[in-house]
Amino acid sequence: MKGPGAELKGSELGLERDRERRWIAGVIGTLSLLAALALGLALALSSAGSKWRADFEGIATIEIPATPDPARQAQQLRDVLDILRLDPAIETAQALPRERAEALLAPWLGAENVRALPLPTLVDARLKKGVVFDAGALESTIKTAAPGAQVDDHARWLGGFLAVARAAGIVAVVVVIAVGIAAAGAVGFATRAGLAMHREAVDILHLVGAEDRYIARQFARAALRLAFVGSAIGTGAGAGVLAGAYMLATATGALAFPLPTLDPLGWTILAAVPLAATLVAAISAYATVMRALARIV
Amino acid sequence: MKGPGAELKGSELGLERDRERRWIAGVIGTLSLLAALALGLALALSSAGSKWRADFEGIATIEIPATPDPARQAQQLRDVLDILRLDPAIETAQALPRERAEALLAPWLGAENVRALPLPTLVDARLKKGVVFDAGALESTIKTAAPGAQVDDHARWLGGFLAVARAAGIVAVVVVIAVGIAAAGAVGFATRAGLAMHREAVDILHLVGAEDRYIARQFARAALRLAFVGSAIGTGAGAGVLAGAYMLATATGALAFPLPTLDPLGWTILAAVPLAATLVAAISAYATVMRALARIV
Amino acid sequence: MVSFERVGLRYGLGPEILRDISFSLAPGSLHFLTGASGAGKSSLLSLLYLARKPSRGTVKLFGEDVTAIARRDLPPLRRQIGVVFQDFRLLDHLPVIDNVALPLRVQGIADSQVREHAAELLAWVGLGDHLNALPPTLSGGQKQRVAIARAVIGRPRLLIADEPTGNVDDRIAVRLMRLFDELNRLGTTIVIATHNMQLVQESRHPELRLDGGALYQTRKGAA
Amino acid sequence: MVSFERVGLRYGLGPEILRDISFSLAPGSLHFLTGASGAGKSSLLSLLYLARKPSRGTVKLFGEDVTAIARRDLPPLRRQIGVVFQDFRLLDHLPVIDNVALPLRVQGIADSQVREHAAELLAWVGLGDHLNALPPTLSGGQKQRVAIARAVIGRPRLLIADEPTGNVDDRIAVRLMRLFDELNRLGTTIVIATHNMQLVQESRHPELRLDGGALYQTRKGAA
Ligand SMILES: Nc1ncnc2c1ncn2[C@@H]1O[C@H](COP(=O)(O)OP(=O)(O)OP(=O)(O)O)[C@@H](O)[C@H]1O
Ligand SMILES: Nc1ncnc2c1ncn2[C@@H]1O[C@H](COP(=O)(O)OP(=O)(O)OP(=O)(O)O)[C@@H](O)[C@H]1O
Ligand SMILES: [Mg+2]
Ligand SMILES: [Mg+2]
Repeated sequence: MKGPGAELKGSELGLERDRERRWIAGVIGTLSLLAALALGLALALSSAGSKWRADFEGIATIEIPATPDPARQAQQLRDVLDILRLDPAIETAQALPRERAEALLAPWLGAENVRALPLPTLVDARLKKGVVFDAGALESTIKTAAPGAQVDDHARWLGGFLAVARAAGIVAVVVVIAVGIAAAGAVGFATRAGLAMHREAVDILHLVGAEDRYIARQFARAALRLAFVGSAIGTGAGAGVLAGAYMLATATGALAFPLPTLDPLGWTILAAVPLAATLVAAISAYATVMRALARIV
Repeated sequence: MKGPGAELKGSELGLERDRERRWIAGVIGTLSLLAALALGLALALSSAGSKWRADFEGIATIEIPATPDPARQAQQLRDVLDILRLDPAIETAQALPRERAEALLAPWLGAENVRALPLPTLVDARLKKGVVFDAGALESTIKTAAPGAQVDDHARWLGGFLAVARAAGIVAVVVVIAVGIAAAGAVGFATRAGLAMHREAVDILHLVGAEDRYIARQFARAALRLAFVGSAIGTGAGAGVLAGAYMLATATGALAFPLPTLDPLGWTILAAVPLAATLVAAISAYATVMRALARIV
Repeated sequence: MVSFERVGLRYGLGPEILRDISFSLAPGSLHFLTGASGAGKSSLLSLLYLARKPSRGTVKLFGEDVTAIARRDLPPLRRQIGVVFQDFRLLDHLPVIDNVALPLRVQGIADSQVREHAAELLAWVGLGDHLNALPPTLSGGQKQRVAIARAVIGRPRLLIADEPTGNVDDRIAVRLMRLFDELNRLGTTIVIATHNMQLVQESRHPELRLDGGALYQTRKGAA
Repeated sequence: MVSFERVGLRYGLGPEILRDISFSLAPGSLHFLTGASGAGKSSLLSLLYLARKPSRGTVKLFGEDVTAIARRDLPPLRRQIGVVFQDFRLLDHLPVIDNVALPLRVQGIADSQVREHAAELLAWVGLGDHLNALPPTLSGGQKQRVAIARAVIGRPRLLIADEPTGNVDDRIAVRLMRLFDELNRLGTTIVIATHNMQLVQESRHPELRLDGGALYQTRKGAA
């Protein structure tokens, strides 16, 4: 038996003892996990996007096809480099050493065989900032010197990647909003169930002169407690998954994606998930009770 | 107000009106979805395994490295084919046309350049059924005729794939068992909550002479109903996801995995998921009530 | 029929509410159980209707020692006992007629028979036009009469009533007493806990009085 | 203080339980409300303690027309009314002392003050040694006294009691009546619904009798 003063202020409804409504912590936890993963992924993609853009924006690659005649190919390279040096949009241009191309083919043909092979020549050109670069026009010019040469300014795949990152960001925002709505809905449902369960006690509180907001506060407090526990665990699990993925990625070197482990903004956004979930739950519970009570005498 | 005779037999506890415990349908649904996906994936891998085994088991591939001298390479091929014909484990052996190798390299070097290149020669050997094939020994023999030649009986990667498929099967069984335990646990929890909620009504039933199993039956029936609805929806969603994945895979041609859409055993196993879930829920509820009631006077 | 031997009862670690209670009730008798509020009347009755076991001593019912009985043998015994609880204990979500039918229903008796019987009984306690009302829509006295109908529908050998006239006026109280008398004449053994001393004094039936945890048998009488 | 003007009440689509009831209660009066079981006593009281609104007519309380009042203005009115319910309506999971303290608690009054006051009141109704008991462990009469303590802790201007002596013996009934008398002398207006005609007849206070949905004011008397 509890001694006097042993009970919490505002526990008249005994909501904290309802085991039936603890599932709401699980629901909020799952939703928080989802939100954390969506946000984490979006942040990872956006940070990877910035990095890749820094690496590849402003660089164009020119490929001069292989010819059986090495002297002719060397002449073509010289002509191309001359053209590039005259182009007002290009800062510097440099042929890649032959070894890079050899390394790519060695596994197929044997290193020895490759050495004797005619290979295409690759040229990296660094673009000037702020000057418009027209890859198509340059390619036409270069083709006069080296037929079959190609100019790739990486814009297509970088643009594609950035579009994917942007889309992922939008999806993440949509997921977070959907998760928020689902959480509010689940809390609303649980709160209505709680009101039904405690209808008699609520009536008693009313009859002894309690105001609606007094009762609503108790439900909000109970929802807040459950949501906080659930969302803290869910977000923690999500952060764990993200950190694990990061470690796996760096350990295997499989992924070129830098994950936002040290991006303070990213962590702040993740940390805000449980706070937002808790707030959403408390407000939803409060509003649900106020609305439901307004409908009874 | 209900008319006489309007109520269901055995509804004295009014369990079917408890909205608070409907979450259990959601939990069972999610678990069923998990089980369906795990089973579906395992069945898909196992059926893909059989197909790949049928395709690749019994075939070995011999690679004779490229040499700058085509005549020498042709002689090596003839010698290797002779060796293969004499091998008691080999049924037939056939050199792959040079076009296959050319097609692989054309994008890199240009189709024109490739035609002039020395390329490795590939030989497919069909193995005799029931005769032990020793790839290592054959490789040693062949190397005397063609230095650097390699024999690949696909055993390593096929074995790896089959091991993965077997592991996936085990994981699926573990998942299904875990899901069953989780479902039984959730139903047990919900049932104890329901007993607590209806403690007074349960007391009344006892005092008017009801036996424990009379009360347990009501809980089992309520759990059965919720579990059936939940698991039917969950399994249906799982089957939908599997079917969708199959259609996507066939439409894009991206996956070599044949999914078991038409395997009657697979569909039977999937269809058993909701039945098993329903049974588990009903038994768990019944047992929980019997155990809990045995502890009160 | 009923016999208590040196029965003691305490709740948890509290003091003994009942101390060394010994008495026996003859089949077909009717006894009043009186005593101040908190004297332990409801507690003693709860031993009789097998809701709890005594802390010590022996309780025998229909010749069986119920303190030693196995759990699974309780239901058949309970079906021979009808109880009117002080707080009614009706199932709020079931119509009155189903509440009354409950004791037969849990025995698996066919609904059709049960409902007819329940409807008759409800008419008999003056609630013939409330068959399908839900308990929360009834007045206090109406609930009490539903509780009485439920207690007697199983034709119990032992009928226990805790304060059955607490919520009704004297006219209905008298009518209920006549009803109990009638059941008693048909052979039912009855124990009625009550504060209504007028009722006790006007009746020819004996009184058991609880005081300080002990039981005093006053007016050894008719039964 | 209280006035009813041509008040009617029906539940749902049922018949009118109360028909054309008009009366008024002077401040500081004490009235008994009598009538057969099911006559509508509890229903009439529920109009008084603002649990429902009448189907027609006007109910005025403390000079305000409560049939027209906004929902948010109800709590302050209810705090001036104390109610003892026929079925007690205690919160089973709260100790007795917290149940009694409830009406002050919901007003936001500091716990320390509230508990002392509640403990005093419980001693006054004879439950000084049950402060921390939970309601399910109390006897019927003990619960009734907890309910009375809760009804009066807020020093209500109007006290409404539904069958407050239904579960206690005559000795405690008399003590409770003295308690009501005392509160009445201190200025509280009181309405007591009861079946205990002896109590009514022995008292100098007037009686309101419900019969067939109509109210009869007998023994216009002392108040
Ligand atoms: N479940 C319980 N746990 C603890 N104490 C209890 C419990 N039930 C009853 N008591 C205590 O036992 C004592 C006797 O209670 P009981 O209900 O038997 O009295 P009663 O004679 O029926 O009173 P009343 O006339 O008021 O109904 C009381 O002091 C009460 O507080
Ligand atoms: N919530 C409700 N819904 C429908 N009918 C109700 C409701 N409450 C009471 N009644 C009906 O109204 C009538 C009067 O009930 P009420 O409880 O006011 O009587 P009462 O005078 O207090 O009786 P008692 O002395 O038995 O307590 C009864 O016939 C009852 O069935
Ligand atoms: Mg009692
Ligand atoms: Mg009443």
